[in-house]
Amino acid sequence: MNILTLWFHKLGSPPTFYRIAGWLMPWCYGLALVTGVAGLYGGLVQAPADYQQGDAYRIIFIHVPSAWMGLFGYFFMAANAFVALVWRIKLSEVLAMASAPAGASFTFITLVTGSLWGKPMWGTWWTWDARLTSELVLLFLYLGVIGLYHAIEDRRQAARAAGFLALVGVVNVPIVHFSVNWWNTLHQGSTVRLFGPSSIVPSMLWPLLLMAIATHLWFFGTVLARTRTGLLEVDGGKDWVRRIVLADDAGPSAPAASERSHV
Amino acid sequence: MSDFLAMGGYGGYVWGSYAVFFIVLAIDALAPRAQRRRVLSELRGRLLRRRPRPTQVP
Amino acid sequence: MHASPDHERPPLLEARGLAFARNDEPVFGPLDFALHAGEVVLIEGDNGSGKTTLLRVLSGLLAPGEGEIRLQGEPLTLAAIAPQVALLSHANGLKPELTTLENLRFAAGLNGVRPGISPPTALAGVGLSGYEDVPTRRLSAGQKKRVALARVLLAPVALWLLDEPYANLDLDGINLVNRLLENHANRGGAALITSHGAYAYTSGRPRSIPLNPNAVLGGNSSSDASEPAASKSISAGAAPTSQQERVR
Amino acid sequence: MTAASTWSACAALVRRDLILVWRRRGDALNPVLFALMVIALFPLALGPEPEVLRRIAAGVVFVALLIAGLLALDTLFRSDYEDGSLEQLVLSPHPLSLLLACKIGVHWLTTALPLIIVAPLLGELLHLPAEVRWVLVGALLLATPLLSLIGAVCVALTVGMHRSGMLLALLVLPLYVPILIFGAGACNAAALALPHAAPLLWLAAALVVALVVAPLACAAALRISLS
Repeated sequence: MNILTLWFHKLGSPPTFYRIAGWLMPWCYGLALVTGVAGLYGGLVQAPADYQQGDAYRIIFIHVPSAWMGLFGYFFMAANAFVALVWRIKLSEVLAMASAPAGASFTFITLVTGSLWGKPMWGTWWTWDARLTSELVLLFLYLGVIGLYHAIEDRRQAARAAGFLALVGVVNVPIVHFSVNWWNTLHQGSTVRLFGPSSIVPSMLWPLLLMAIATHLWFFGTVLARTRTGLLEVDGGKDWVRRIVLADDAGPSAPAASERSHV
Repeated sequence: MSDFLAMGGYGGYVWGSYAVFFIVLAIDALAPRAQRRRVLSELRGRLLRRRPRPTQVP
Repeated sequence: MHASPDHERPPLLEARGLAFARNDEPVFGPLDFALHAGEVVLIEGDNGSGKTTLLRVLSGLLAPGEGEIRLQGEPLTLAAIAPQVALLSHANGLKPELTTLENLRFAAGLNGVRPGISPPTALAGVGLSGYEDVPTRRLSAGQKKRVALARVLLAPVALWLLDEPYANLDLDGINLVNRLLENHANRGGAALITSHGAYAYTSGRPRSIPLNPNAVLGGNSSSDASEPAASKSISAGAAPTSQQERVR
Repeated sequence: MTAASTWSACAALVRRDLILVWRRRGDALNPVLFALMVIALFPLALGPEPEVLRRIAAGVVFVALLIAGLLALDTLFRSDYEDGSLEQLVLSPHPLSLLLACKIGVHWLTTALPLIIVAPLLGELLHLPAEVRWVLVGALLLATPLLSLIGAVCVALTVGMHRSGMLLALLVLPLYVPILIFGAGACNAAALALPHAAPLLWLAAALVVALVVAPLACAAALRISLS
């Protein structure tokens, strides 16, 4: 076995990943906060108002990164589900299921902020264009995966079934987008463009990119947190989990000590 | 400052969006902690259930 | 009949370090045993001791968590085991709307039939001749069990996995099951059966080996003894004749 | 020992499922009745003006049939799971995907085909334009097998659950969206005298893919949920 596969093998073992995730998680959250604050400062204070949309466009600094994360989260989940189903890797099962709630949150934010942006801009909370419709379908797909995962008793079986559904859904998103596009050409009219013909200026671009980085980091932070819990659940009978549980047992009163002992 | 809060008349929409963003993400980050606590207590119960057996059964 | 099983050939079914866990809580195992042609082995255990799960793993419905199953010396795949196993589970696998004969004909169409037997003769073999055209839902629980046994009898397989074959049966039915098992063993088949032990083995002292962590039938497991299974055991009947006597 | 050929196993399965539907023939008309009731509600809610009804007719018929199919979907594996026949199918020596394809086929034949047959009638209740009628039937002939095949994969995933109704709808409906759009869209295009062959061809292409892939996916999903 060469160094790389050995390294992957080691990283893929639940206790190792649990430890690494525990170390990585605060960094993800911390850096997300730093870049997020910088991005918001740039977006809310520094960037000028748009000549067409006024200040309402400032919603895109959270809307667009959330939309990216909604899609990214789904593909991250589906990729992990694929690995989990083909190679039966426990860590991938847990990772896939950990990314579903985070992705669903971002998709939900996208829908709500998009609606809040659409009301002053288009004069309507909702329109059935391809982007909005596929985003809605994406949210339903997420909810289906989460619902299926929680409806099955055995954690590993639940992760496999829900992962399978995620894989079935992954072909659906582009098809929905395409079909709604076709449908709108049939009906004419309500197609709306998110961005006007004007290209985005740098003072708007860098806050957007910073926010994209921040949301990625936050996504991985929550995914790591959920993965840690998921690994404890899936490996419930193993010795390394027993040690963590017993260490935690010793001190809900002294959380710092227990944290140190298993991180 | 009030100009900043007013957002050129779109304050409700802009700040509403940001409120949703922060609330949802805060819930998303806090939920795993609650879940972790639940899983740990469940596992602890399982350990306690299992531990007495070797001592009590001869 | 083979009074002593034929040990020269690889065993019909062999489990090595077989274990199954749900949510990482062990259901049974690790378990080692071998089942030779001509043997009928009884798995004994309390409710919830994993007997049914063991049979489902051995039939290939569930993937084992650890260890391996070998079928005539070959490692198990689902495709390999399906044609060689007949499973009788708690759910009989019978359609209440169909008549007994229709149910058996479907099973015959699906799995094929053993030479020299047909759905009507199988039905007669379990003492249900005359019931050919009765919808299965009108039968009693014991009669349904007999139809399900007839389905097992039809299947052209060497290995029977019977989960609680004695349940719901009267004394006559219990004798019938034992007769079927004996004939099957004489043909060179083998069977693993579970029972609460209330009907089978009412007398005699069957060899009783703990299901967890030690082994059954000559295998030995090297697992740690951290958790002695107080209530779980697997018992092995050596040869069908002795079993027959014990039951009576 | 005589093993059954895969062909005769499939024939036995189709025969058994057809007999079962015949013995329970009272239930077989339920989807049709349901679709009829849904259709009847629309004029009551929207008013009897033929102009209004004509515009929505194709879409409403499509949605009614889709929901009726969704309700019938739950019965695909339900009784087989409960009485243990499903295990016997999984343990049979034949490819599970082929057996499941037979089951899905019989299910389509007995639930969707009656719906397609009454579809022109239902359209008539809503004053569906005559030139759209046959487009509707054609679109349904392509769309309903797709709905059955895709639905079967989701049913297989929820097969062991006690109350799977709402969850099943949640799993299935996002996957049904494109089929609905293309199917109903073709009818609407026909009503507007626009070209409508393209969406029908898309449906046909999707059906060909699903005929190959869905039984395999269904078998894999079933193995997961039976474990």
